[in-house]
Amino acid sequence: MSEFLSQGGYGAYVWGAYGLTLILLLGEVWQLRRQRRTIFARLSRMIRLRTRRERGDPA
Amino acid sequence: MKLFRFSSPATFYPLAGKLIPLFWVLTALALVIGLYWGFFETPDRLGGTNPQKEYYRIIFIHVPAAWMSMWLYLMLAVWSAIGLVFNTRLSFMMAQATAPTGALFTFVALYTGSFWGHPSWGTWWDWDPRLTSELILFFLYVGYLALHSAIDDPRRGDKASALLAIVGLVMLPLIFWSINCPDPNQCAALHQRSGLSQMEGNILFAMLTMTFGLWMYSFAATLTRLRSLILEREGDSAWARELLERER
Amino acid sequence: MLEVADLACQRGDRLLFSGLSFSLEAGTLLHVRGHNGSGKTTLLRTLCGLLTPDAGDILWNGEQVRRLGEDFHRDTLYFGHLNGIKSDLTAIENLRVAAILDGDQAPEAAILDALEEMGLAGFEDLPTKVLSQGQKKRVALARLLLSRAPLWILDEPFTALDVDAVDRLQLLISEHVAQDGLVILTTHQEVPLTSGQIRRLHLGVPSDADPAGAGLAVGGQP
Amino acid sequence: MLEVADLACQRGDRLLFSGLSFSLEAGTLLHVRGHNGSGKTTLLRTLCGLLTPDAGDILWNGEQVRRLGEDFHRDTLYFGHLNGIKSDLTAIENLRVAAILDGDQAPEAAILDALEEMGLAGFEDLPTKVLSQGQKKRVALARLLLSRAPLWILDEPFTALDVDAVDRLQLLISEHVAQDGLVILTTHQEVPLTSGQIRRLHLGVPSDADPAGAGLAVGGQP
Amino acid sequence: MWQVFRCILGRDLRLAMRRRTEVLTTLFFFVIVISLFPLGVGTEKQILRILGPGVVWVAALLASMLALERLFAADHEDGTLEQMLMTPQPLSLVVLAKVTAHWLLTGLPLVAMAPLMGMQYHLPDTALVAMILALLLGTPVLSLIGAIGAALTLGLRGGGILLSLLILPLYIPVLVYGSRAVTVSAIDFAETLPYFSLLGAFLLLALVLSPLAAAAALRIATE
Amino acid sequence: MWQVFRCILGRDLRLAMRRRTEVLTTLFFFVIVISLFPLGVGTEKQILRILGPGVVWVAALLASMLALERLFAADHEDGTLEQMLMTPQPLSLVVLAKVTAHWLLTGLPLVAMAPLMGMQYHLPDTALVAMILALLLGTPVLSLIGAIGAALTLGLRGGGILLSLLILPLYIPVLVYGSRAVTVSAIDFAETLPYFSLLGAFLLLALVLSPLAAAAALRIATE
Ligand code: HEM
Ligand SMILES: Nc1ncnc2c1ncn2[C@@H]1O[C@H](COP(=O)(O)OP(=O)(O)OP(=O)(O)O)[C@@H](O)[C@H]1O
Ligand SMILES: Nc1ncnc2c1ncn2[C@@H]1O[C@H](COP(=O)(O)OP(=O)(O)OP(=O)(O)O)[C@@H](O)[C@H]1O
Ligand SMILES: [Mg+2]
Ligand SMILES: [Mg+2]
Repeated sequence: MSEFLSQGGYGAYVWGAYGLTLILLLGEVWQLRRQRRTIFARLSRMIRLRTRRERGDPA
Repeated sequence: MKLFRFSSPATFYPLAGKLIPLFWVLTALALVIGLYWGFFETPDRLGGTNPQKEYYRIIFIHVPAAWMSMWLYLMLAVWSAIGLVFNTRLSFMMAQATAPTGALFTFVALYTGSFWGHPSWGTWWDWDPRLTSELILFFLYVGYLALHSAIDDPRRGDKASALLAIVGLVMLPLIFWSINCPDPNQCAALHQRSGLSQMEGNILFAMLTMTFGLWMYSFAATLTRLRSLILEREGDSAWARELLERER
Repeated sequence: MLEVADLACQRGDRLLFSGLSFSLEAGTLLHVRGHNGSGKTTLLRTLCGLLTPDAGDILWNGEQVRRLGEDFHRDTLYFGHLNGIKSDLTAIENLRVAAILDGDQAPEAAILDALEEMGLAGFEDLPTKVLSQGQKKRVALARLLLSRAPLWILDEPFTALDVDAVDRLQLLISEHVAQDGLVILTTHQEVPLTSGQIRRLHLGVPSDADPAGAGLAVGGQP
Repeated sequence: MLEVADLACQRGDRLLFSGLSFSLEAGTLLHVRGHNGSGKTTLLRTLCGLLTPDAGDILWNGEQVRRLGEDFHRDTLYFGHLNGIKSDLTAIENLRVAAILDGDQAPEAAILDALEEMGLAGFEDLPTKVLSQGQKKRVALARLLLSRAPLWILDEPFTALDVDAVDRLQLLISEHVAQDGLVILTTHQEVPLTSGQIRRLHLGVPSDADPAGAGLAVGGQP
Repeated sequence: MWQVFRCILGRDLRLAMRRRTEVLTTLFFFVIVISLFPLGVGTEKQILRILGPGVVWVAALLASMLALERLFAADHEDGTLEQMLMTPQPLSLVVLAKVTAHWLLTGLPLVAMAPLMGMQYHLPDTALVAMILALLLGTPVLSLIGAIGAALTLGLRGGGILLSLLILPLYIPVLVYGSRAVTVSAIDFAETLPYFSLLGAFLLLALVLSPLAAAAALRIATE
Repeated sequence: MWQVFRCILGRDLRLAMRRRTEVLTTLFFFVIVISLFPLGVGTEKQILRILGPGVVWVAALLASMLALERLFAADHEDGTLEQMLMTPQPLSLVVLAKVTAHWLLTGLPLVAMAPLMGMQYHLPDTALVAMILALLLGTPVLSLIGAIGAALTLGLRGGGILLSLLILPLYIPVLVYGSRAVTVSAIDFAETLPYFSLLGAFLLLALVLSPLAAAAALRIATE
């Protein structure tokens, strides 16, 4: 196992390359989820505001 | 006619929603197989004219990322062109959804190449034509994203950055060529690319599998982003409100 | 002959108007009204071809304006919120450039006449930046005298003008209409005509009367 | 107590007013009028100390405004043509920054109250760029509720407001005057007061009546 | 058509003459950037000679780019651009005329100044000649490509630096061949021919394509 | 006083976070300018190593200057600057807070990026350390001096290029000592001390004087 991790002494390079790539891809996925959630939040808020206005609430 | 039906955001939104899980599954499968093959079914050393040690395994992420970066730029420009010619909102959104993922892969290619270059060439960076062109490609992606986000009116932003993407596509061959061949007097001798034909079968298989995986990843990511963009832009329309009511 | 069919325009994420249809014959003045931000300027710029509508068609003499392109521009004179004159050039220079670009052969004498007609005698060869706001506007309006375009599209042409200049401009407009011209304008005041017909278009949601958002009313002579 | 003695202001190469003198006690509203470009904004900005007058003195409680510097600013609230709110910040954030800079300890609750008072409940934590023109103006005007400055200088505060908001603002102003505040404003409409006195200042050359260029008239309660 | 071209060209030149500072500022920017380098890098003759062509070209790139920011901006602000869009003239002709005026006002003076700058870097005479030729062919390309960026960023906040982000990468071919031509010329002038023909080809290509692209960009920007 | 400083600092940082492009654009401008030089000058390791410090500094100068154009412009356009002038706070404190925010957003990232850029020029490790230190001391000076120019050119047409004309000459001392420090460090790091102390002295001087000057300039510009 440790032999596999060390990659013949070049582990830092190999895992450095794969590691950051993984982080970046996961980061993109996380960012996509967050974007989706904020858009949903904003839209449902707008709907709430609109229905309230249609009902004629002053506030 | 059918094509036009799917070019409407309202019909495309649910369709994309059904496709995305499929792409995620394919991504995971391909990446697992590719990585397993790359790390366990390949030799630790490469001999030949260009001996390499274990660090050559960076190839399984480096080369697919570099390919995807170029492929996605092409897609970006094509969607932009379709948008400008037919004035379809969906193609602009498609272009906009493609750009961040493309920029990401460009960065990954640069970064992993750098991590390969240090053990192999003894330097993190060199002004090698291939490297430089990839850097310029990165700048083009960043320019597209910056222009789009600098314009408040989304429709003007769509069109302006679409035009930029097309101008970039026209200029790209010129730029690449000028970097590859800065000296037209001796151009023929300069360019040499170690062909894939010399590559061992296992390495090639792992690399192609990884490429397929990243490709599927690109589909999944861009479609997810596209769905968000559609909601953001069309959130006020009747179908989107209906959909929101249902999902709540 | 301008025909508009089922026009819709959106700015930002607000739908300003939709389903707007009307057709205007020669010798008509269309007076577009509406509160601030109701989309008057947007409509006028869309009719000019400066904005792409979100839906609908605009036909000039039966042909799509988009398709006509420069031929349509030859027949139109647009006067926007901005004067469109360079403050470092003199009135004469400004008008000469405008005339050449419009493809008119405006000789020096015609330009001088137009400026005098607009009450700018004596100011012809000063850089327009030293003129007052109203005088600048007059320089820009002198183009109406030089142009031979049948369709005038004027966005709030009366602002910044004094009573005298307003009268002159109204005369110009009604003469143009009388000579079978077509005028589309926005303004917050009434425009009397000596001949031809006035039609009115009200943009925006007027209190209760017209919940559809845009109403078109046709009026005869005042 | 604001005193103005022999004030003169020039913009570009035009003398806008000169020899302007008046003094205002606590509980007064000064209504500055005049046509476009007559120098209303210039006068207000000069009183604030944003512009240096070409001649004359401005005294606040008997001391030169220039000499008082930041102490005078503590006593003044200026509201200009521009709203002075950042479109990327929310209403709450905007008001919090303004309060800290004004040296007030405005707690969150007071800010929320002020926004609700201005009819902005539900919009407190949206970036102000998504608000309409009138709502933006209300955010800016909420500062009037938070500030404890005795001197308000308001440049056309009623524009872009709907009837409802205009009423609310008029109430605010007359309450401030009633509590011995001092208000200087420009507007093209009348401002009714419940107590205190209104004074009127007319800038520019009004047709024939006042060839001197600036006239000051004092009116009682409406 | 020719009359329209001449009319706009004359108009822009006349405007520039009435407002000379803007033109001079660009020139001085070019001079200042070039003069900064020896301060940063050191003043050894040998090194400056190697640096010279590259620095002059990069400075030309930056100066032309910064000046481009104003190419359509003034006309946009006072409404004359809108009027031009409404004239029955092909918009790309208008763009071409404006770019020509712009190049005459900012590109040509750079070409004239360049030998002086080259002298600061101890370039040999052949290199100075090559520099003039290369700039003469290259700077119009810069103006033409830059016009597209200027149109795209019209009226945006922070337009200047955004413009550079968009345009600088597109300037690379001109930069590479332009500065290489000067470097090569110091060794053997005859060798420079391919570079000049390449630059000439770029110029022709840009002359044909970029007015069209810039016109399209202008229409988008004024929507 | 400290509360006011923190309030404005926080406000400007928050605004920048909501409008990230402007910040990123500056950074990329820096990167692009640095990447252009090897294309113009040639890619020989030996030469690049000599060029490196100078190029990084000139790019930092240009990037910081271009970003400064927007330092007060946004606040000027929406009227918040006027409001700040009317608050009972010393204007130079406001300026200092805004400059600090500006430096954190554009100067500090440059410092962080610089080693990467240095790598492109094959600089040795000691030089990279010296580069970071020098930029850390020098870029705040650039922001502080630039603030004066930004205030003076507020709201003027063609402000960007005019600003560079005013400010670039004032940047020269920082450029000279900054790049010299890096060059020297490649030979002997101990020798760099005098350069750093000079840069530090500049920084102190600028911290004291430039907020006052910029505040005065702001008052003039908003008249
Ligand atoms: C246009 C983008 C790029 C493509 C298409 C690309 C493609 C490839 C390919 C196919 C290989 C396989 C090895 C071979 O056949 O020689 C390779 C190797 C390599 N690449 Fe890239 N690459 C790109 C960009 C980069 C960048 C930006 C870097 C560095 C920052 C880089 C660094 C390397 C290194 C160090 C190797 C190993 C070469 C060796 O020593 O044999 N590449 N690249
Ligand atoms: N470029 C734009 N992007 C987004 N929204 C815009 C744009 N231009 C205008 N709008 C919005 O479109 C609406 C209509 O604007 P328009 O200029 O057509 O109004 P108008 O009727 O001419 O008003 P006015 O009487 O003030 O001239 C306004 O709400 C405005 O905020
Ligand atoms: N910075 C300046 N430089 C030169 N002249 C100026 C400047 N600012 C304003 N002016 C001129 O000063 C005059 C008075 O302007 P001011 O803004 O005070 O008018 P106003 O009474 O507020 O008008 P409005 O009713 O339109 O707000 C105008 O003629 C204007 O053109
Ligand atoms: Mg309008
Ligand atoms: Mg005013």
